[in-house]
Amino acid sequence: MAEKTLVEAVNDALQAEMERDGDVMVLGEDVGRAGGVFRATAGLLDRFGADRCVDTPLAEAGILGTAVGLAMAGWRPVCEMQYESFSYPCLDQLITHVGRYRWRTGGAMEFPLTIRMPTGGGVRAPELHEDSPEAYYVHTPGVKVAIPSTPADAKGLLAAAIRDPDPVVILEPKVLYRSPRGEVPEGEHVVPLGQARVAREGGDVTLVAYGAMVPVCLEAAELLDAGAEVVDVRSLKPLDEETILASVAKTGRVVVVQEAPRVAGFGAELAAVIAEKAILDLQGPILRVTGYDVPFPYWSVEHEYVPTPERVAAAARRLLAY
Amino acid sequence: MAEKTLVEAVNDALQAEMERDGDVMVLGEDVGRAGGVFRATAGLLDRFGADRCVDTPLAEAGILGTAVGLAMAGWRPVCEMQYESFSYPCLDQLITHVGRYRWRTGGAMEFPLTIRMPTGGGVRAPELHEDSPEAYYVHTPGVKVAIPSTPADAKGLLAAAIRDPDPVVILEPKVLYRSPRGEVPEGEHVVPLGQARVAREGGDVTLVAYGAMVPVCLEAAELLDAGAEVVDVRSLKPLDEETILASVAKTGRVVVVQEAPRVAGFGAELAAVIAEKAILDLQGPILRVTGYDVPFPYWSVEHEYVPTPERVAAAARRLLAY
Amino acid sequence: MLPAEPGVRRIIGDGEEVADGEIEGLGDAALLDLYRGMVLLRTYDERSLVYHRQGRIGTYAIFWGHEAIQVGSALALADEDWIFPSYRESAIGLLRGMPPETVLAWWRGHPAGWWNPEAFRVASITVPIATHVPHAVGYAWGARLKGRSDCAIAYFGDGATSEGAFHEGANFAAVMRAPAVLLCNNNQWAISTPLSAQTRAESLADKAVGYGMPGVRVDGGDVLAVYEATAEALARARAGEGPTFIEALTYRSAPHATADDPSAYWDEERVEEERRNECLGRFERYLRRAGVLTDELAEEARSDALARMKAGIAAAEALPPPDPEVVFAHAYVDPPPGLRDG
Amino acid sequence: MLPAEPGVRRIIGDGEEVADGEIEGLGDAALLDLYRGMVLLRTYDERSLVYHRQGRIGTYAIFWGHEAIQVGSALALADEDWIFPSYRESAIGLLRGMPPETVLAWWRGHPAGWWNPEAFRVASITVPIATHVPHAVGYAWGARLKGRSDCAIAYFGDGATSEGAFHEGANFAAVMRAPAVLLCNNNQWAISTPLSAQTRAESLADKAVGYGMPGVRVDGGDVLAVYEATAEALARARAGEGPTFIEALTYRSAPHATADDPSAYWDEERVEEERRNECLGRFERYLRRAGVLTDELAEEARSDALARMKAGIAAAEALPPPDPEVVFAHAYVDPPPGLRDG
Ligand SMILES: Cc1ncc(C[n+]2csc(CCOP(=O)(O)OP(=O)(O)O)c2C)c(N)n1
Ligand SMILES: Cc1ncc(C[n+]2csc(CCOP(=O)(O)OP(=O)(O)O)c2C)c(N)n1
Ligand SMILES: [Mg+2]
Ligand SMILES: [Mg+2]
Repeated sequence: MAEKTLVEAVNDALQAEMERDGDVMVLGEDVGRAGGVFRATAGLLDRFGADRCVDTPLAEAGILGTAVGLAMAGWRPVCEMQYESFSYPCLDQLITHVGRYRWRTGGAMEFPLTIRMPTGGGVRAPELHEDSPEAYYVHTPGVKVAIPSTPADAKGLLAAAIRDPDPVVILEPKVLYRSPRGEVPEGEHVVPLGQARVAREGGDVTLVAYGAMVPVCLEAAELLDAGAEVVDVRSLKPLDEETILASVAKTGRVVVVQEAPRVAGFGAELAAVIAEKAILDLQGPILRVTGYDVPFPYWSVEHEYVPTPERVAAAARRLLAY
Repeated sequence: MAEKTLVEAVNDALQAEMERDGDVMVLGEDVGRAGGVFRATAGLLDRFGADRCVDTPLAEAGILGTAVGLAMAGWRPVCEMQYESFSYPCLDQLITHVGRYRWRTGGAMEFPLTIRMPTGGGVRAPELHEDSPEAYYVHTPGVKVAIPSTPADAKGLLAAAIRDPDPVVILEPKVLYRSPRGEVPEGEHVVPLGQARVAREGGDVTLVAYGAMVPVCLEAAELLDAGAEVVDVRSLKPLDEETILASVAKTGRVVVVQEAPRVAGFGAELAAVIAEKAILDLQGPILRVTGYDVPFPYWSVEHEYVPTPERVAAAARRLLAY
Repeated sequence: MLPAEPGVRRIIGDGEEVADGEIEGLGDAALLDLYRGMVLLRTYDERSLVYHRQGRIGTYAIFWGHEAIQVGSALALADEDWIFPSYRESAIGLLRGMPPETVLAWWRGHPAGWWNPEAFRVASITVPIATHVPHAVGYAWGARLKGRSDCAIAYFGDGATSEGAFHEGANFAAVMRAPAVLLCNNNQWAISTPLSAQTRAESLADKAVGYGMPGVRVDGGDVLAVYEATAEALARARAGEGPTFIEALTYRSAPHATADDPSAYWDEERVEEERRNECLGRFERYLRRAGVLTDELAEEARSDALARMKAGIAAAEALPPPDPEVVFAHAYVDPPPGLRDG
Repeated sequence: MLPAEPGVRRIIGDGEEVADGEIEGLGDAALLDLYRGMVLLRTYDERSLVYHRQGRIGTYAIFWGHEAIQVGSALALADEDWIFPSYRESAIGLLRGMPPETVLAWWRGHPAGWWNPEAFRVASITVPIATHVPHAVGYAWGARLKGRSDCAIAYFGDGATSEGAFHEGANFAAVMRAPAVLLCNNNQWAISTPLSAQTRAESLADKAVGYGMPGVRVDGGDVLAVYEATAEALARARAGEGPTFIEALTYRSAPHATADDPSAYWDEERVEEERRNECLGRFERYLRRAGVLTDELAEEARSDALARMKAGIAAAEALPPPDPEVVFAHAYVDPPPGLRDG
């Protein structure tokens, strides 16, 4: 296996899936000649041609809206949103159509769309380049959501999304795009949706996270004297409740970590599932370490906003001392 | 006090606040000559003129986007979205600007916008006329959210929203628009944001809900032999945690009820807050009774989707027997 | 419109000053197909209204007076071309053999109203204004990329042209040279909002200029003018010349929908005038002047349509109450385990 | 552009075939103000790039070659008129007395980059493409409703015209007769996407037709043409005649931003040609031909600008690290209690 960056792994998946299935096409802003502003689509134009790697006009709702029609015409569109914050204009198409159209046809048609975008902060970028919008997506019926935290998962989850018969949103933590590198299987590699990953084993406290918060939790675990288990959710919908609940049953203590603003974020869903299904396992409150209910700050102070290993470890210690 | 319907109370608030403050203006689709498709804005055009009650072009993002500029020019815009599902096109303006612009000015400017819309199902309407989108709004920093369940609160919360210096989204349960009637104070009437209401007292189980789910919970309470306390959240952000936690401390059992699809809905936030701050008070799991992770169904089967008193009572009984 | 506005294409005369025109090569049989199609939709609309008053369906978007636009354009399509309707064209599938009970079921909120778009090449009814324009464009673009010759037509109103979704879809259509027809039903109202409050453009067809596509303005009460303009647009599309914007100018002389009371905002006299000039009557008079339509044929068309509608209503009445399980069906091919948690 | 395209308004000649024109009543002092403004922005841009290379600011959107558009339009405004910039016009506030360190701080992600729009009548920099067009329109509409005479100008690019937000804003502007100027910087690139992949319209000014507003096409490398067109648009706006769309045609002969490597997509020869014809040099040569600009005045303008920029950089360097508390500040006037929960 080769060592690759996360964004190289994304490119890998696109190359492999476009090779494998002639119906897969990529569309978005600057995905062609420029190969994407993060180079995620580099080489696709030359290899697969301008019909299957399309530089679109600057209109996100147009990208997703035409992708719905492209799917009806028999394509498997993979839409790139240049940054997560620029996916907001297509929330209307996502909520009103992408998540509903199959249902509206009584199950007669499939909409195997993939929407992929970079997500999250920590990259010292201007305003609206560092949001974490997963909650908007996961709350929307008819849409699946996954967020990788390693290069291998980035490749495998994207491949699974492209092959999935339902619409899937893939959020790629941009702070992890270029480092660290990780082993990535060559050729076709699929990580099925709906399977969480125990990223670190431990018996005393469970840290549940996804995307860029997984490495933060792994660091936090090293700061603790107690044994911390780190669960990488990977697939927010479908959600692997079993793996999460098994860990909570083992440790009795859980900290949910999310970079997005706290209120009604996906971390709340994780806490709610645990509070409903594992209440007797709990030896203390379910704590959340999250972004705050404010816009993602200007980058000179972003480290004061994004959850740190120290904040996660502090929450874990509170629980261990509970 | 006069008996009024909820939609009459909304109209009442608009009349009173426009009378009180010459900077308040109403804009939206069909709000003028037609007085709004639910008649919420009836009479405003004649009374306050076409400058302050504006029939806009058919463009929701244009309505909210120009409202941002109107606020910068010194107005207090009250935007009507004709149905909640037609507010999705303005999520981009809401997330990128309405919730951020004051912050972006370093606190130098205020954006006292109000966005009001009907919400929820139970009205036997065509597709996309019965959604419950509150989670999208409440997850967005910089935006406050309230949902009334009575005519008096509909008037008072809307008045509070219009007077509030921050952007506020008011979701009006359309199934309650025309019945039941309720006592509504004449003239100016303000219900401060951030205050929940104990709609029914009881010592054995707490039912936490908002909007159209409040009457559902009140009915459910009647079905129980035990004493059910019903907390009407009213203001989702700012959230009155005290009132909710006090009730949970008293009963030790809580059912959170929401009409919206379950996953990452606002009910999850309520459960997460309770699981973090009241874990020792709990005598059982935190149960949620919600819509399902599917599009709001065609109306011939909507009663199978919207939480019923029976479903809520069943959950409460599970808890009581726990 | 009466009189035909300058610059608005018109073929049907008024039997007085304005002479009747004709479409080359369009024979009597085709003319009668157009007539039967209009009678069928008119019958559907009028019967549905009664059916609604009987409380058998919910809110219903009346399309009385829009038949010329829908039939003239739909019959110009090839069988494999796709139709992307708004709620205003809810019954357009009848022109493709869809049974009336399917459409009635849709308005009743009954899952039998879910049809398979592929069975009729008619996409699902789109409720959010203009959001289906990009779908039609994407379909047409996708078909072109697949080397097929099928086109797509999107129906939307004057109000829809104010939406960003229309703009983005239209621009994509032009840029991708999508074989699509953007058919704007300009009935001069968006519920209570008049065209003058919707745009300052002199004509909606002017918007085509900004997309670099041809814009055509036709009399929407003239089924032949609509047919001809659509046929020309489709020929252009199949020749690889891309999309066309067609503004079909008419006037909404019925309420927006059953829930709407237009008396608050419209001018009764104007409405009466438009009613007298409604599109089916105009075409019927044209056909009689041309000696194509006889009383027998007219009667036959009406009774056939009525029979089909009666059968449709009977079938709608016979629909079993939906299985509650349908709530959980169809949202996902491969549903997440938590789907039923509630 | 060279040569000036037909239909593109141009005033500055080339000293050869194309003769110099002039703007009636625009005296030497005003001409020199335009020159100084361009020198100031050019100096800001070039110094910022160096400052970026020194790692003192983050990604920076270069506006080299866009000075004629920004200065020509901004100096045509009245003091009370509002400017709604995109990232491309990040330093336009300098023309309203904003200190350079404020803009430098913005690009450094430092809260000192938050300015008070009311202090300069310059709205905050808008990052999401085209989303500020409705803001400018709403501001102008609101000012008109309040009986004031101030106008608003929105700056956006060629790519922005593809967004729904541009469309909805432009339509509102026309319908509400908002005293707004929609100034499109058509530099023919949206990052790597050429104009030809953005639209099929023959000119972006054509889009104005669809909104029923005047559309003007000017040479964006000609500060006088931009000034004149903007002044005319503002006169119309103040006269109650509503908005104008101005397409300022230029060419982005620098990278989109510091993070961008255009070698992958652009044509070096074309870029070189455009560079040789860049707007400041063109205006400088014009002023010298007209005998308005002397070496002394040119030198003075350059050194003044440099001094101002040096001071700005010093001030930016002197900025204290931001107080972490700023994370919780300003989002709400009246924050919810849970604000700090995290
Ligand atoms: C995005 C969106 N906003 C608002 C509505 C509510 N609505 C339904 S029909 C209508 C008017 C549409 O007018 P027009 O586009 O002219 O079509 P017509 O009804 O006249 O055929 C409105 C505002 C909607 N369905 N979708
Ligand atoms: C809504 C949105 N989508 C995508 C982007 C990413 N982006 C930043 S600049 C740019 C190109 C803009 O091109 P244009 O409108 O021509 O302006 P220019 O940069 O040429 O001045 C893009 C796609 C964005 N900022 N906002
Ligand atoms: Mg209309
Ligand atoms: Mg550009």
